[in-house]
Amino acid sequence: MIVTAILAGLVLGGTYALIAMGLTLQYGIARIMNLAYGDMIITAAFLAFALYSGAGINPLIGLAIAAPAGFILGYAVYALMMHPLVARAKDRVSLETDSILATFGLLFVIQGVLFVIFGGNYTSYSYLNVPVTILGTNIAANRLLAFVLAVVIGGLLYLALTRTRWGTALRAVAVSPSSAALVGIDVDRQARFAFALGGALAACGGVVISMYQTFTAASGVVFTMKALIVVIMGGVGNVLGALSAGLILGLVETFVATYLDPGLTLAATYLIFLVILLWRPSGLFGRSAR
Amino acid sequence: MTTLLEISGLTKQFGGLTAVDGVTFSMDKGEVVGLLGPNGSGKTTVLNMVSGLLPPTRGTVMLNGETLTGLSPNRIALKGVARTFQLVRILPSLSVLENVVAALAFGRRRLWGTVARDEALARLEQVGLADRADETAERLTYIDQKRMELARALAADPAVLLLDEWLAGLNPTELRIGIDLVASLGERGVTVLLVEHVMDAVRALCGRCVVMNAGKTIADGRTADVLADAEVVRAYLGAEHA
Amino acid sequence: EDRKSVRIGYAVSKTGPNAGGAGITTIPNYVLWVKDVNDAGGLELPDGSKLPIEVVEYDDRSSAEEVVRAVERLATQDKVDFMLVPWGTGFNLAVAPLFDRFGYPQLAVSAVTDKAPEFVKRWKKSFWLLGGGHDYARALAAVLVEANKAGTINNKVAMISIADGFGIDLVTAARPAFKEAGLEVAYDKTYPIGTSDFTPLINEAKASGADTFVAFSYPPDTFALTQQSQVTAFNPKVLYLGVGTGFPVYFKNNGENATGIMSLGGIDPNNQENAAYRKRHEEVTGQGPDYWGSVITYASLQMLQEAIKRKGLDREAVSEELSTGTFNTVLGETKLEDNQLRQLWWTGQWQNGQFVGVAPANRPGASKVVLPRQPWKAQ
Amino acid sequence: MLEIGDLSLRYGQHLALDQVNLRAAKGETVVILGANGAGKSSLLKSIAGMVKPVAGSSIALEGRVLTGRPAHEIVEMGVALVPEGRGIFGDLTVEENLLLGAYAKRARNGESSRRAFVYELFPKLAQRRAQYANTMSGGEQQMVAIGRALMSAPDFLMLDEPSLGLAPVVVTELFATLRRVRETGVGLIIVEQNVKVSLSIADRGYLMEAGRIVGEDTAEALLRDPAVQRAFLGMNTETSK
Amino acid sequence: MNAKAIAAWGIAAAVLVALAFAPSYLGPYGIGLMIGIAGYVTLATAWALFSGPTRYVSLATVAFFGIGAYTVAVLSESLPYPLVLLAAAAIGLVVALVVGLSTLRLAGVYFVIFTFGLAELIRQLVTWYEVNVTGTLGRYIFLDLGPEDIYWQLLALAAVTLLLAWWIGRSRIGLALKVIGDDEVVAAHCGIDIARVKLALFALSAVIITLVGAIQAPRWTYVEPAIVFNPTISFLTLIMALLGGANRLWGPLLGAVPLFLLFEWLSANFPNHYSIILGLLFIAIVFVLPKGVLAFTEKLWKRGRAR
Ligand SMILES: Nc1ncnc2c1ncn2[C@@H]1O[C@H](COP(=O)(O)OP(=O)(O)OP(=O)(O)O)[C@@H](O)[C@H]1O
Ligand SMILES: Nc1ncnc2c1ncn2[C@@H]1O[C@H](COP(=O)(O)OP(=O)(O)OP(=O)(O)O)[C@@H](O)[C@H]1O
Ligand SMILES: [Mg+2]
Ligand SMILES: [Mg+2]
Repeated sequence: MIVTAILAGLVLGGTYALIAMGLTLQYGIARIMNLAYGDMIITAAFLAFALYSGAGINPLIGLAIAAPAGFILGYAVYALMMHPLVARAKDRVSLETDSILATFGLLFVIQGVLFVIFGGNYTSYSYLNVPVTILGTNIAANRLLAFVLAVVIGGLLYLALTRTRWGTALRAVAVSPSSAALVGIDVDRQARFAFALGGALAACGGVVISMYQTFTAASGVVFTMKALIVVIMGGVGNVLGALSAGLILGLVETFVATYLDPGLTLAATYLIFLVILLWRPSGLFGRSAR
Repeated sequence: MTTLLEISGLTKQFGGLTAVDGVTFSMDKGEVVGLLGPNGSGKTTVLNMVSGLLPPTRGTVMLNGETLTGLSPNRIALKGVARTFQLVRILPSLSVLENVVAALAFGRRRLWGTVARDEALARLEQVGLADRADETAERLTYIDQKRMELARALAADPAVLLLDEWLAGLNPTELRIGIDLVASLGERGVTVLLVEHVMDAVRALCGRCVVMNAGKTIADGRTADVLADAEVVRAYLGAEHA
Repeated sequence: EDRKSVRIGYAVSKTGPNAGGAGITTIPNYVLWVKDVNDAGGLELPDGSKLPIEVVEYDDRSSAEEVVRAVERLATQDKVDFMLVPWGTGFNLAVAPLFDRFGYPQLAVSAVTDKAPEFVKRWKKSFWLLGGGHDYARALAAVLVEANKAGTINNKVAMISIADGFGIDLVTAARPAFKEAGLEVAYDKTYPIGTSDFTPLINEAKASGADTFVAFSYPPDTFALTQQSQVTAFNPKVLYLGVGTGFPVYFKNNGENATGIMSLGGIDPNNQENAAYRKRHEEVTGQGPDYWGSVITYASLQMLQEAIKRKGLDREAVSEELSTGTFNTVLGETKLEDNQLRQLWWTGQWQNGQFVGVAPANRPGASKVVLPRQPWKAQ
Repeated sequence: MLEIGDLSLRYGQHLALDQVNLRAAKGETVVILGANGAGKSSLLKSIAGMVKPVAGSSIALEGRVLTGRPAHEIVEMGVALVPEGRGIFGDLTVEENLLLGAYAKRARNGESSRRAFVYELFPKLAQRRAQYANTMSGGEQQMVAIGRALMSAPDFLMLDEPSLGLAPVVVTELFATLRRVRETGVGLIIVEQNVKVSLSIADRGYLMEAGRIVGEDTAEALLRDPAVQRAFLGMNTETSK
Repeated sequence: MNAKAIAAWGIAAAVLVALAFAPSYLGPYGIGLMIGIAGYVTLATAWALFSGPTRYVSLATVAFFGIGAYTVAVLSESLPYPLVLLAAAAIGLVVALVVGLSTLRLAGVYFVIFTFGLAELIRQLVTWYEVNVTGTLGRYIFLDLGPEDIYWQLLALAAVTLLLAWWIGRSRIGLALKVIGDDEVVAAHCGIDIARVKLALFALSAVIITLVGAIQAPRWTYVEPAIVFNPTISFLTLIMALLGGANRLWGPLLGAVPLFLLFEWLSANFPNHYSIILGLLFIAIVFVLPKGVLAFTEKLWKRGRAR
């Protein structure tokens, strides 16, 4: 039982971590609080669905289409919408305010377009819904895929961000854009890239999730908030933090459902989130400086 | 003279690093004491513990026989400790005047309204910023921000004033004005603990100096004696300044 | 006065969390009905003349405040002749006082409530067409008792429910109903909206040894439960899932594996009117109707249409007629009892690609329950 | 050669720089003197591309135009700035700060020997490689800022009050080092209140007042100039004669 | 100077009276609109009371709003109405104090998401309690209150809130909040008891928000967590206040009124493309009015007078 609970929890947590990766890049590095993030996820989910049910394209190939598309979308959104805001922001707070307001608008636009194209209905299909047996427990292959992707992407990103000059430069942009320019970093390009990469990751998440989760054009907000919780709990801009926070939330949810009361799962995840923040006000891996 | 501020066994550890290690000294009322030491020797950390910004790992700070250790910064401020910061801390979105009024409104005197305004203007006058009272603080140059910070500290009507490299970055003309200002505070009975690397200022202002190195006190005594101390010269001044 | 049209207004959740429900049960039927009526020349009035329908529609964005204001707007600004209802129990209740105050009949469809008898007293022109939790629970209990007697299943039930109006209403009704029927509830848990992983619940239900698994769930959960039961090889002999089981997409996604799964609602597969309705629905709206609320929504509109034909645009008289008249709808002959529709399929089951009504078993057109359900087949 | 012609800068209504002309050659050390608010920092920031001068201003490096280029390109072209207030990456470690100092492509060659040089200059930094920069003491942060700028292998290094907050013994060492840096052919532009020390290593100096250049001369001449002595050297001209 | 102040107060009073008589010249739909506007003006102003100067962006609005609504739903049968409101305010106060105390250490986006999580936690706990303890989820409110009654109460609350905001803006505590918003270390060294000031204002703002929820609840007849703890309410409040300018007295009002009317106009005229148009307008507003509606109006006003 306990092994089952642990495995189920990790796999569920993998989904949470996967959807949070892109946001932690967009917010942690490009400094854009992207409220439309979840809607980017849902857009990719619809894309995968349309490819699969409309053209019979396997969602794994859909992944290869959606990720670059997400990158391009993220790139375009940054270049067209965010760049002017970044350029005029006199400090971090005003950029945050502006990006909240602007992406709040973007959220409605994306949602509206999805409603017009796909309607408000529940959308679901199933792909790779086959059991994989690990330690005697059956796990759905599609969920396992999400977990593996989260761990692989998280690990690679972590290494890239901490072990390479390029990654250090990305973090420098997050820490202090004005100083970053002084050492020769093209802040705008790096931020645009980080935002676009975040878009690509959102798209990956969306495609994988669409294989096993029902979604509607309105589900974006749910994903945004879940991702935000994971990002904040892990520490803004910290990929390993997002990964661990996602896994912790998954484990908590599964354990509470198994041993306590399924009715309290969400209460417990919010509670653990709040407790962790009270214990470490800047998240698990966050640095205490503001 | 009566002992006003008494620091004993003050220690601060950051993880494995002992930044301040059993520092003990005291100051009399109206005294201007220099706190010197190489970079990273723990001077700012001492000030931070006195003003309540950091809790000490060990040791106590007493003001007028009252223990300050363990109190929150606002309580300590109300007991009469004011300070400036090594990296200036301004209230960027407020006006220069409001920056000073902030210390009056919640400080020991709790002034408000026109009284506070007049008092704030007087303090700004003292540091030479009266004509910029209504500008937004963030538009001031770095040095002017430092002046404003001093005006704010003065507005609190402190018994003890902690100055962390307040004179750094002034040109000689300005420095002379600054020195006179600090000296006049001492004459008016304000006790000043001065952290400074500008030796001209230290010589001109401080009757006594405490020198730290690697968290420990290595010298405490009359300025001239301390600055001639071999270890102080080696660790801090260098041959040229001796 | 010389009218050119009849103004029909409605506010419904086109966007937001409720859009998923409204988008399948409510909106397509409104669209279909308006098209059907207007294609036939319009709404017929007692004098035989016909007036086309002019629609005034709003999106309540799944907000209670918004639906209230939209209904006020429909009644007092747009001055529509009749109003159709929003989707959802909560929203139907939120607008009930307004329908009452402005004198509009309210044919509440997508609202499951045991309090309907009270409501019809409080709001005389309100009609409740989808029954209450007790109806569904008792019918299910009867099916289970029957199967237990036949030795098909043991008398243990594992039951989960969503922590939302619908789930709670049903589960609070199911507990006494099952007890009364001599069934033992071996597992009984509630889960919050937004739960995406049901593995722990399925594992617990499996471990409880019950042959019957009942989930009073919403569509996303229904779909997820189906998928996850397959992965974990969870094969209860009776599988009863909540809203969403009767969606056409459910069969599309699960194919043969859907067979034997039970839920609320159903149809009489031999009712030709209904079959024709389903076909037309698919042609006009591009999607099939669900097997529970859709047809009732459409029937309620037909009742309104017929009442107008009999009584004209006088809302008072139309309400009276709805309450006392007998109507021919896609459900067959339909008559309200105490302003409520009681001829409903309380339990249905997927059989041969259709979701057919199995309870009440004695109602004409009922199909026979087939139990146990076949174990999952690899797809 | 770094040439600045008719450089003007506005902050809203306020004219912070007014037709400034200045030049500095490679291997030359130039000191800019001026009272508080004279515009010294603004001048360095304009050259570094951190603020945009008004049209008609010209900044050129070896004949190539710098005006209007973004800050990161200017670094790539060989002009580095240690800004007022340090501008280090607080949430990164000392080592990462230095790593980023060598971010510009021009700085990749010889990175490790330059790093060794910086660590030799400031042994404290070598000890504290892994410490987060914002937990360093004020003077230590200043060392990080200077070290980082040295890492970018500049042709011209601009320092805005580099001695601010450094202990006397470190200041002495710093200027000795700057002399060594200059000998490697780097041009230095220094804004300093510690006029005596800075003029002692400088070739030439400029005097600024209210956004204008009001004087220019060799370092020795400036050191002897009574007006300069009065204003910047803290000497009373009467007694010093 | 003084005459000007008297004139300003006079105008404010006249406007208030005119608004109080609105039910007599507006139809039921107009009243419905006015209820919505008064509700959001109060929410946004109350929100900005704390979040404006301190820059602690709170998403807990709906937690208090929902608590207010639920209290009414639970107690409306058993207590006289004024006492129900009082009870709601008291519960809101207690929760605000607990929340306030627990969030003292948090800053920036951590505070933002914490408050969001908190609102969700409260919603989950209410749901769990209702499901497992009382065994029902939805509750009915059959209070004999017409839309006019709700409107008058909200109008009064809005007036009181604005008055409070005005008073705080001129008082010592207003300055304390601004100082805290700029730099908490400096604030503490000025002698400000940060915890107390933050707590007091957070509680005040929360109590007002709770009352808005309590007053509005009877309008829906049926109350369930999904309806009254709808996070959209938090987001709209925040957006309105930010858009108007959360640091000015009239900012939230000037954000709430036009935005509310815009929502209304769009949903009345574009039921099928509401989202897209709204989103595009929103983006346009951010680009055209970088400093909020109020700053924009002020600029126009100044320009107008300069002529
Ligand atoms: N939060 C912290 N975490 C870790 N180390 C710290 C922290 N704060 C200070 N230190 C270290 O403690 C030592 C003392 O720092 P402090 O700021 O007191 O020095 P200082 O004497 O004021 O030096 P300076 O003259 O350069 O300002 C330094 O080595 C510094 O790196
Ligand atoms: N961001 C800004 N906005 C508005 N005015 C500014 C800004 N930065 C500087 N100023 C003004 O420009 C003038 C020149 O400032 P600058 O910082 O260049 O002077 P400085 O010579 O470096 O002085 P200091 O010795 O104080 O560092 C000052 O009057 C200052 O108030
Ligand atoms: Mg220091
Ligand atoms: Mg300067």
